[in-house]
Formats: sequence, structure tokens, C-alpha cells
Amino acid sequence: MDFGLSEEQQQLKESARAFLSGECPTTFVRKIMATDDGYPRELYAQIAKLGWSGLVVPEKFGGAGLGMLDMAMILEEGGYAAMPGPFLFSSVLAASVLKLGGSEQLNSKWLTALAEGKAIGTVAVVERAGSIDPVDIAAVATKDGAGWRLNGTKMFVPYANVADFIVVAAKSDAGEIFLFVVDAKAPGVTIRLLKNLDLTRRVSSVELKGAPAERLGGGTDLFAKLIDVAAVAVAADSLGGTERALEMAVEYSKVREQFGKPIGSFQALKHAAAEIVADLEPARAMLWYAAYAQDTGAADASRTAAMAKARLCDIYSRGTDRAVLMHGGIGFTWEHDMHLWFKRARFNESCFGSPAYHRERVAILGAY
Amino acid sequence: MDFGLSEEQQQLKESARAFLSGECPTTFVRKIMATDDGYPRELYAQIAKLGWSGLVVPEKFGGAGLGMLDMAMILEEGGYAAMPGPFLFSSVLAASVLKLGGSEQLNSKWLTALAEGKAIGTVAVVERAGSIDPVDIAAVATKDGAGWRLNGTKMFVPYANVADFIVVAAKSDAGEIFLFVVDAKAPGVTIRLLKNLDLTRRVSSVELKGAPAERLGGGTDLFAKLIDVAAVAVAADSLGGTERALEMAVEYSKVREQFGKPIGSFQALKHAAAEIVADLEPARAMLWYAAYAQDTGAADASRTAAMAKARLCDIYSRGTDRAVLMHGGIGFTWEHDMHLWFKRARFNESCFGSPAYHRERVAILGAY
Amino acid sequence: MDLQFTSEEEAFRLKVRGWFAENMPTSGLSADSEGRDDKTWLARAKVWQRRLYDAGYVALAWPKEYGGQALDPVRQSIVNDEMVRAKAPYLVGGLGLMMLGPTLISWGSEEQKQRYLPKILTAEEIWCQGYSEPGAGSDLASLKTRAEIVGDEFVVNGQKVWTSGAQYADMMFCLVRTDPEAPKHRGISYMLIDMHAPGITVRPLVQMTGDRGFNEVFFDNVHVPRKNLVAKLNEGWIVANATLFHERNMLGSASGSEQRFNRLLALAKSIKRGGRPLTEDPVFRQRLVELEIRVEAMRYHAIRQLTDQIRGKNPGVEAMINKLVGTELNHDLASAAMEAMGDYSMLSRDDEAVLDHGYWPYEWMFSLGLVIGGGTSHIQKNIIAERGLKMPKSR
Amino acid sequence: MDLQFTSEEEAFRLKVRGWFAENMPTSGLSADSEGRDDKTWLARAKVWQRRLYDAGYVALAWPKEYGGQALDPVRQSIVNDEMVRAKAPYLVGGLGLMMLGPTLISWGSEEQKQRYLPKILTAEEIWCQGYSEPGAGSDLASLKTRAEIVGDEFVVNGQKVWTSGAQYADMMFCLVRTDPEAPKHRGISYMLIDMHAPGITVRPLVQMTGDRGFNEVFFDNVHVPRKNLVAKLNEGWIVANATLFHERNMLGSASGSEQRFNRLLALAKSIKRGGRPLTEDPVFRQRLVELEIRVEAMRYHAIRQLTDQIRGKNPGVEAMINKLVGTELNHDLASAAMEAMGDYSMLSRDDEAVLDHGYWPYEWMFSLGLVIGGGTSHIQKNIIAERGLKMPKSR
Repeated sequence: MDFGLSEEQQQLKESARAFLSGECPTTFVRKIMATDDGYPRELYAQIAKLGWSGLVVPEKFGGAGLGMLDMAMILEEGGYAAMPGPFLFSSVLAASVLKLGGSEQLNSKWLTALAEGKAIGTVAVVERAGSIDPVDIAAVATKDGAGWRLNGTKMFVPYANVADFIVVAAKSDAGEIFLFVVDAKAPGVTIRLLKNLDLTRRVSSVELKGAPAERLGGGTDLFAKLIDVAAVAVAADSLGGTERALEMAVEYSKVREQFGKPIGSFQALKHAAAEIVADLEPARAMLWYAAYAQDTGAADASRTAAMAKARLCDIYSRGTDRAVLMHGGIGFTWEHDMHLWFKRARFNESCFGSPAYHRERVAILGAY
Repeated sequence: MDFGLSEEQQQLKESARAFLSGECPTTFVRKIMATDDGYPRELYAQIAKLGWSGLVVPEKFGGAGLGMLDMAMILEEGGYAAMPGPFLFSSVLAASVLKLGGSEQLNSKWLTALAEGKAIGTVAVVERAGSIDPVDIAAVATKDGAGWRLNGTKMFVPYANVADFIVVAAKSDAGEIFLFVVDAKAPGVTIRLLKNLDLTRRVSSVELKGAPAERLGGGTDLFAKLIDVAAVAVAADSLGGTERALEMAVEYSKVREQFGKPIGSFQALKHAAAEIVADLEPARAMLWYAAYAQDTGAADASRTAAMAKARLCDIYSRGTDRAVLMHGGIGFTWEHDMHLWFKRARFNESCFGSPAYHRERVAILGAY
Repeated sequence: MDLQFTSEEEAFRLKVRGWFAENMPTSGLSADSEGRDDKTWLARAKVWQRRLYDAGYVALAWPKEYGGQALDPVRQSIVNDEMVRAKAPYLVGGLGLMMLGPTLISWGSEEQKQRYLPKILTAEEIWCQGYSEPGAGSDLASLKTRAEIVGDEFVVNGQKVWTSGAQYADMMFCLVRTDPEAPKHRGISYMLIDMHAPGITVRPLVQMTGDRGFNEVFFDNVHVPRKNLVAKLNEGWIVANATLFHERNMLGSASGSEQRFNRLLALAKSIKRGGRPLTEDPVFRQRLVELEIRVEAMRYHAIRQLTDQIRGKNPGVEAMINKLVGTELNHDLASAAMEAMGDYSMLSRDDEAVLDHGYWPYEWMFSLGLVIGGGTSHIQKNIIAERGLKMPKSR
Repeated sequence: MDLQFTSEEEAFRLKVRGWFAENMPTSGLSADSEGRDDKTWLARAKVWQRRLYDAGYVALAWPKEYGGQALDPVRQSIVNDEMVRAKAPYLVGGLGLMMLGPTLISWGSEEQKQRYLPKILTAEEIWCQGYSEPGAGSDLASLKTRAEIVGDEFVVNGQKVWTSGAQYADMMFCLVRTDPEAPKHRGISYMLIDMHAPGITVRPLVQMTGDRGFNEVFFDNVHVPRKNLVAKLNEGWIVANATLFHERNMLGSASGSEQRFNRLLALAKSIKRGGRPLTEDPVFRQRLVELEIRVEAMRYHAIRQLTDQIRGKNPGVEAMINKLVGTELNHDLASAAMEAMGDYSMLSRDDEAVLDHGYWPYEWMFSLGLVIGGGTSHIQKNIIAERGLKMPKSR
């Protein structure tokens, strides 16, 4: 009975904090925000060397063979740093579904490349309806010899603009959802970068016109697993982001003076900060459990993932809203870093299902 | 174009405040709370003399022929004073439906008696399902010669224990809802006083076994009108109650000292109080309009009534919760008066439909 | 109570409505978010206000001698409603019209009124507001911009911040410190500064939206004639509070919230979730209704205050909540819209696929800015508690 | 991380579960709301705690020399879980077990430990807490109850308030002022007072629920032996803070919230609205899930803290939120239950028609009392901000 981080996990977290504060300060984030593709290649090369890219990739494909709880350490720190680029979508989501559903041959190709930092993958679920609900998926997969052909338009696909392969959710003739791997450079694949509100992220539309694809095993179960892993991953990013927003607001409140004293001595600011802590700490424990449940395949793994996503995204949005207010006018400027997290919270909130959507899932899975 | 109280309405409100603060202080309210029937007969005799009982009763039946906006002045002050007894249910609800749907003969009997303070009426809508939704009404009315017979059990009927007649919502064979007037002393009527949480109110169950009844005109429309008038009336009571809770908390915060200064100088208490004001003042204007819309038969009369009920009951519950907190420990005692309003807010919240129920009505009526 | 308009008023409304139908500018002014440092935009915006003024629809209640029509506030409110209804662009001279004008009418000298008021109406002179400073935000009275009397003039040195419109304004109404020895509220004066005077530098501030709009304004030995002082020397704080009152009402405008709600409702109707419009989703419906109720309440609250104004009643605590409630409501409306859009909320306003013409991403951020600007919600609550409820001061 | 229990722990759990199945008291103790000034109730309650102690299920982590078993916190937590699962009645000696015991183990003299700890375990002596006073609530350190040294004794005069259990307690752990000249936190001592001593008067306070439970306690020249002082003279404030920490954790218990949520869910399933269970109402479902998520988060948060305790880590900011979050959550759970019941929420707990055995009306009120008691939410937030986040003090 031990509900806490292992020493290795603590170390992983601390080294991620140290690495990102050195290599990915907000000056760097802003530089990447201003680029077209939003993908910091050099940073990602270092990340690959650190072993983060292959953290959850099995050892036989060149990874470290660790789990989501370990990965949550990095994701949290990535959220804390507002780390730009495809890490969450590639090294967590694409890696996880390949690991579970990819053929030996496919994984030798893509998973190995992922782990080595030589390829970027992403996942494409949402379409024009703007929702992850399976009923809103219209992309169609048709059998074509040994392989498949995909038709449809995916929207809001994270970092498709720099991806080497895309994991696409599409329906078979029978209406069942499967995941398919498509080479981003294959004929029939058209990627258009969309303009993003949160510039620490990039999303694209992906048009598929008879694009050749390979099917992953697992069908609807694997799709469900993808949503679970995504929920936990986005929740972990949100945890770190909320921490950072809180920390910035608290630090600012100690130095900014009004009425002859630091604004942090006013009860309104104290209570706003305390309420964020009161939201955050229990949610942190829940996130740990949600990641752990993914690793152990606990019976409530899906339900807890949904809980963590709903809760942490709510907390992140509310927390950054308050943190901006705690800053006063300066928090509304482009110059101040606060808006990086404010907008990222909004991205996370809708990304892979809104809090309300996940709450309804919790109700269904709990047989309310 | 004039959106404000008339001089007469202002005077009515001020005189009601003066009268109730003299005749219905909390010492008096507590005395009535401790009685079995919860009905302060002597106070009600005075109320009848003041003309409140017949305020909305047409002049030809001995009333003042005024409208809901005028009545709202008294209801607000009744809420402010936590006035016990059947006033809202008798002089507002029963009087309104009789006025609209009663025969000349019936009104000569009951409306006149109501206006004179010689009879008490009430309305019975809710049944065992505990909701005002028409689908939850199961009481049945059967034609019997010139009259009708009622069968069913009504629950939570306000002041049925002291009523002379009861307006009952029941369904005809065809499943249509009508309102019926039943003599409380008639055979087949069994009234059992329930035990109340809010002791400024009394509710009873009313069992009807073939009780003779007279049907009011208007059918489903009259039922809808009853719900509208009830919504506005309960909202007005809630407005006054919230004002009182705020006033008590603010006054206490000026005299109670902790840490060497009045607790009202702490920002947390200031902000809690300010948030109640910010909720309350716009809702006051909305309540005025909702009452005015009843009087003028405006197209949005039902919708605005539902809005006022939902909003003011939410504000009342939240406001009294905060007002208790602002008092600290003393607010949790029986001895302190705060709990009178705290419990009355709870009563009002469910009475004639929860805020969520009325919000859904607003959506339906607004063709969302 | 009588919510009916007179037949004259109804006729007036129809006339106004007709005028807007015929005269609405067709381009270049309609989006709230267009770059305001664009010269073409400025010229068009001035022409638009001028046209509106010539039609008799600007500041109808102002005295005739300064270019107004001395009409009752109902007419003004009819014009406001119709502007909202027509989705007419905001007036470039808004700060002069809403804040300085009423202040000058109460506090200005006859000479000042004659000199400035007519050009506010016609947009010949555009005003900006010089209140906040880097060290004086919530604690506005701690401002440090210094005005020393040298002969017939003031010489101003210091810095203002959050000055919207400074990049194109002709004049600034400004708070300066004229007595550094006095207690902080007692050494402040209210003055009118020519923005074209030597020594003034305007540096744009970029908002989190990516837009310019606010500015920093630096004063380096700027000479201001003594006659540009409003009210008495060192008594500017009282005047400023009067202006702030107008600002707070402007920021919390009820008809603006109504317009936003209608837009949100239309958006929700247009979005399908699981095949059904979002307005049929029972959970989102509740949220929409809660917002509509708050909007409606503010609408009635505004009409109530209009009535009080007509009746000559001094505003009480009910007027102190306008800014707090209005700005938070607008931000909640925008947040609901962002939620309604699902993943479309990821897009910036200039993406092709963005919903509702990209109105909401900008509005979501800007509305939060207005919760902060003009006295944050925290400050508003202090004011309500201390001035409205007479709770003891803590500072 | 390893959420598995060892096979020994699992075996222990089964044993405990079995014990509760066989030994649960069948009557007179199960409702939280039964009148605690009833002598029969008291006798039964003592017997129940004694039986539990004899079975080895009380304060398992206490040192063996004082009647404990020196077991790790996991065992205690298993017992706690099983008590919740079995809906076992609260222990009458709870304040002694949860608050005074741990405090004495850290701060008490050897003599005090030997004298008091064993009888806390067996419920031979029941304790109450004497902290708050009429003028010292949130500002506890301003307490005025005076203890003067006269020879070998203290003579105590003054008044305490909100003293639960004073009507049947044998002893009180109490804060008194021993140096009125010193700064307020420095002149306070922590002492143990015999509630049967002459000069003590207990007057019941009636709660808004209509129940007695809290009391006022008056001291009129009460003699207290000097050896009843805990820690040093005038150093009681530090000891008190240690005790308060235990109280706050007790008030915000996660398993209690879980039990309440399960009860709420069952209630919602049993209520039909428009013919369907309330759990199928999309709007109420969202509310239920939000609450369940908060409950679950607190559950993991508690396990995390248990692990920290096992690992010997000092509690940080995460421990400061327990009282705030736990008590507000419980009140929100009860408010949701009241809402779920519709008009049935009008009934008091003793009406025949009341739902769920009348649990909720009482819980709805009492849970608000706990948001206030033991340091209001406002005070808790101050503590989190000032001690946890090191934000500057304002007082």
C-alpha cells in the first residue's frame, strides 16, 4: 500500500523541471509560437536523447517501456513550461495506440522511429462536428486488398503539419470504429494548417481521399483506450499549467504593491489563490491514480480518466481566469506570459472532449 | 415610459415594513413557529383591516382591485419579516385563481370572505412525486351531476390545516388539468399536518376520497396562470428574505470584532456582501417586471415569471448560506434569528418548482 | 409603472430605425476588432459619428447651447437600443461622449464647455483618458505624473498606461499630481492635455489578443495652459470619481450584453452535437437560460436606473454594481460561447473555418480585460461594500 | 505506486469486516442525530467504544505502553474504512482519540500520558475541547478565560463556547490566558480540566437544527492542579495549533464524504421525476458526477497523505486544505440531496413521509455548521495562503 511517486518518478519530474526551465523558458516558447510550424526540432532532439520520446515505447522497439504514471511526470512539467510541439500527441498518444494495436512490422517502423526521435506521429479523431463522440465520426475506411483506403475530413488534428504518420479514427462499412495508420506523405492526404488561438499548439485539417492505410488491431476498444490515454495526458498537462499560473500569480502578488502594501496581503487575492490550491491538490492525487489505473488496467481506468480530464480542465480554465485577474492589467498584455497558459487552458478544455462530455461518460460508466 | 414604483406602491411598501416590524418582529414569528397550526389569527385580523387580504380581489367582491405589482410590495415585506401564515397561498394564489376562474356565486362566497379576512384558502398541486410538473398530477375529477368528485392525495399543501377551502389541481377523464374548489370541511377530505423544516410555514397532506368539488373555468390555462402567479409571489418573498439576510449579516459585521477590528473590515466579508447585492439589485428590477407583466398580460408574462422564480430562489439560497457564514458560530444557533431565513429560502426554492425546472420552462417558452 | 412608450416616442423609434437601415456603413467599421491605428479606419469612423450627429442621434440629452438637444434620457435610450439592434459600429468619440462630456457639463468652466463639447459631438476632437499609471492601478490615487505650475502653465512629466485610443486621440483628460506633499487624494488635479503637444510620446501596448489598442503615454516637460484645469487645483479626485462612475456604467452596458446573448443563442442553435442543435442539449440549455436571466435582469435594472434618472433620483448602491455585473456577465457569455464551439474554439479569429465570423475568441479575451479595466471586480466589490453598504474601510 | 494491500492487510480487513458484521450495535446509537444528553445513549456509546477497543480496533497506531498497538497507519485506515462501510456509529470518545491523544503523545509529560491516554481508549474518560469563547472565534488567540497561579494550583475564571459534549464529558482540554500582559499568542497555556470540579457550569446551546450538542461552559474559580498543564506555561498556542491540525483533518474526513455521496446517489436513484429516476435527468447527472469527482479526488488525496505519513514526510500545503474542502464538499452534497428531494425537502426529519430516514435535513444544516466550526472557510483560506503559499499577512 503506497500511494505516492516512486523515487525514480520524483527524479524524472525534477529533471524534467530542470531541463525545461533551462531549455524551454517562455522566451523560447514565444520564439516557437512565432514560427509557422510550431515545432521546436532542436528541443525535440534533446528530448529524444533524454529518452522522453520513447518513454512508453516497449524496450524491444527501442523505448524505456515505462508507463503512464511515469509519463505523467513529464506531461505535468510540459504543461508547467507550456512546452510547444507534438510531444503529447506523438510520444504519448500515437505511441500508446501503436504499442497496443500495431503489427510487429508497423511498430518496427514507426514506434522505433518515434522512440529515436526520428518520426512524429499524431492522432486524428474529430471532424467537422467538432466533437469526439463516436456518432460524430463520418470518415470511412474501405478494404483494398491487404490494406485499406480512407475517405473523409479530419479537423483539429494536432501537429499534422509536421507529422510523419497519422492515426486516424474511421468507420468500417459495418459502422464499427477502427484506428488506421496513414503515412502523412501518402497520396490522397492533404494537410492544411489552421490558425490557432493557443500558439503553443498547432492543429490542422486533414483531408483523406482514398488515402492508403493500415488498420490497427483492437477496434472500438482501442479507440476507447485512445480517448482514455488522451484524457489522462491532457489532464496531466492541465495540472502542470494550473500550478504555473498559480505560482505566477502568487509571486506577482508578493512584489506588486498597491495601497502601500503587496497586493498579496489583500484577502481577496489570498482567497483566490487558496481556492486554486484547494481545487488542485486533490485533483493531483486523482491524476496520479488515473495514470496508475491506465498502467494496471484497473476496472475503473476509463471512468477515472474521464474524471481527471473533466476536473483538471475545469480547474485549469477557472485557475487561469483567476490568475489573470490577480495580475490586474499586466496580465492582459501580450508581453506578460500569463496569456500563454490562459489560452492553453482553453485548448485543453475542448481537446479530446469537454468536461461536460466526460462527466456524462462518468455517469454512463458508473451506471447512474 | 416609467419603470419604477408609483408613489402609492412606495407607500404601501413602507407602511408594510412599518407595520410588520411593529407587529411581526422575530419574537412574534418564533411564538407562532412554536404553535401547532402556525397561523397567527390576530395578526391576520389586522392584515384584513389593512386591506391586504383583499388587495387583488376585485372591488365588487369587497377587495381593492389592485394587481400583482402592488401585491409584490407586501410579499417582499412579508419575506423580509419572515411573516408566518397562509397569506401568500390564500390572499395571493387562491384569490387570483378564483378571480380568474370562479363563478359569480362561488366568488360571492369565497372571494368576499377572503377579502374580509373571514376565510382562508389554499392551493393543492403537488402529489407524492413531489413536483409541480403536470405529468406528475394523478388526482382525478369525475363528473357528478352538476358538480364533481375528486379522488387522490395531495402533498405539501400549504396551510391546508387552517384553510376553509382548497383549490385542487386534478385531471378530468380526458387527462386535462382543471382547478377545483373543495370545501376543507367537506366529507371525503382528510387533512394531516406534516412536520415542517421551515417553521414559518406549514404544509399538510390532503387526502381526497370522492370529495365534492366545483370546477373553475379556464382549464389548463388557469393552472398555468396559477404557476405563474405562484412563481412571482415566491420570488417576491425571496427578494425580501435575501434583503433581510444581507442586512443582518452586514449589521453584524459592523459590530462583531475579531483581530482587533470589526469583521466587516475584512475583504472576504465585504466581497461576500457585495456579491449578494450584485445578485439582488438586478433581480429586484426583474421581479418588478415579472409582477407588472402579470398585471398587463404581457406576452412574456409566463417566461418572466419563471425567470424571476429561478433567479430569486437561487439568490435567496446562496445569499442565506453566505449570510450564515458571515455570522460565524452565532449564525448556527437556534437563538439567533438567521436560521429563520436560511430555512425559508430552502422552502421557497422547492415550493412551486425548483430553479432548474423553471429554467427548463424558460427554454421551452423561448423556443430555444 | 408604465412600460409603454408614448406615440411620439414610438414614432421617434421608427424614424431612428429607418435611419439606421439606410445609413449603416457597409464596410470597414463593423468589426470591433479592426486595427484602430489604421488612418483609413479613423477617417471613416469620424465620418460615421459626424453623420450620426447631423442626423440628431448623438448625445441627445446634452444642453442645446453646446450642440445637444436637451431631450429626455428616453430618447437617448431609444437611440442606444436601435444602435444595438442595427449592430451599428461603436462611436470613435465614445470616451468624450460618455465620460468627459458629462463631467465637463457638471464641473467645467463655461469657456471649457463651449470650447470642447461641440467638437466631442462632431468627432472633430477625439479624447482619450489618462488615469492609470504603472504604479497606480487599483490604487489610482497613488498616481505620480507630476504637473508643476510654471507661470501661466503646467509642466507635466510622467507616464500613463492602458490609454486606449491614445494613438489617434487629439486630447486627453488626465489626472496629475499637483501637490506631492498633500495626502494622496488631496494633491490631484484634473486637466485637459493636447495630445499633439511637444513632449508626448505614445507607445502601443499589445494585448493578449495580439492587438494594439491600449498605449503607454509618456510626458516629457509637456506644457499645458492653466485654463485647461477642470474644477479647482488639487480637487481633481472628486471630478475623477464622477468620470469613473460614467465609465463603469459604460463598461457594464445592458444592451451590449443582450446583443451578445442573442449572438450566443444563435451560435448554439447552429451547432449540432450528436445530431441535435446544442440548444436542445438539456445541460447547455440550463446554462443558456441562466445567462439569459442575468442578461434580462440587467436590462430591467438599466431601465429602472433610466427611470430614476428621469425622476431626478440620485443613484444609490444599484448603480455601483453595473460595472461588476455587466463585465463579468459578458465574460461568462463569451466563455459559454467558447465552450459551445467545442474544438472550433481552438481557432483564432482569422481562420477560415472559425465560427460566427471569429467574434468569440477575441470577445472571450477582451471581456476579461474589461473585468480588470476601469477598476477590477475586486475594487468594485470594495466600493459596493464600503460606499454602498457602509461596511468599515480596511486600508 | 502500489495500491495493493499485502495479504496480511487483506486478511486483517476481512477480520475487521467480520467483526463489524457480528458486533454492530442494533439500536440506540445508529443515528447521528440522537440526543446526546441522554444518559442511556451515553452508557451505550461508552460500551460500544469499549467493545471496539477490546477487539483491538481503536487507535491502533498509539504506542503500546499507553494501551495502543504501535501498528502502522494502514491498519488504522483499514479500520476506518470498515467502520464507514459498516455504517458504525461515531465514537463517543472521538475528541480524545483524534485531538487530545496525538497532542499528548507529542507534548504531554510521561505522567500525563500514563494517566490519560489509556482511559481515552477505553472511553472511561470522555473529553471535550475548550477553545472558542464568545469574543474569540476566528481570532482564537484573543481568548480571555483567565488562569491565575495560586500556590500549587491554577484558578480558572471565564467562559468557553461551542463546546460539544461538555454535558457528558469528564475532562476538558482547554486554552487559558496565563499572562495577560504578554502579546496575545504568548500568554496562553494549554491545560486539562476536570469537568466535575466545583465552579463549572454547563449550559446547552441549541443549534439551528433544534438539537442540543454544543454548550457554553462557565468557570467560576475552578481549581486546577498545576500538573494538569501541558507543555510549558505560556506556550499553549503552539500545542493548540497541533491539536487544531488534527481537528481540521477530522472534520474533513474523506471516507465520510464517500459515504454521503453513496447515500445521495441511492437517494437520487429512488426519486422519480417525470417518471424517470433522477439519476437519468441529464442536468442532475452532471451535478452528481461533479460531486462524485470531488469526493473521489479527496479520497485519493487522503490516501496520498496516508502514504506521506507512512514515509515520514511532514505534511505541507496539501494537508491545510482538508478541512476547507471536506466540509464544503459535505455541505454541497447535502444541498444537492435537498434539491433532489423536491418538496420533500420541506419536511423535518421526524415526519413520517420524510425521505431517507430524515438524514438530509439535519445533515444539510449540520454540515454548514462544520464549514464554520473549527476555523471557518475564510480562516482556512487565510492559512493556506499565508502558511502554505507564503503570501504576506495582512493583520
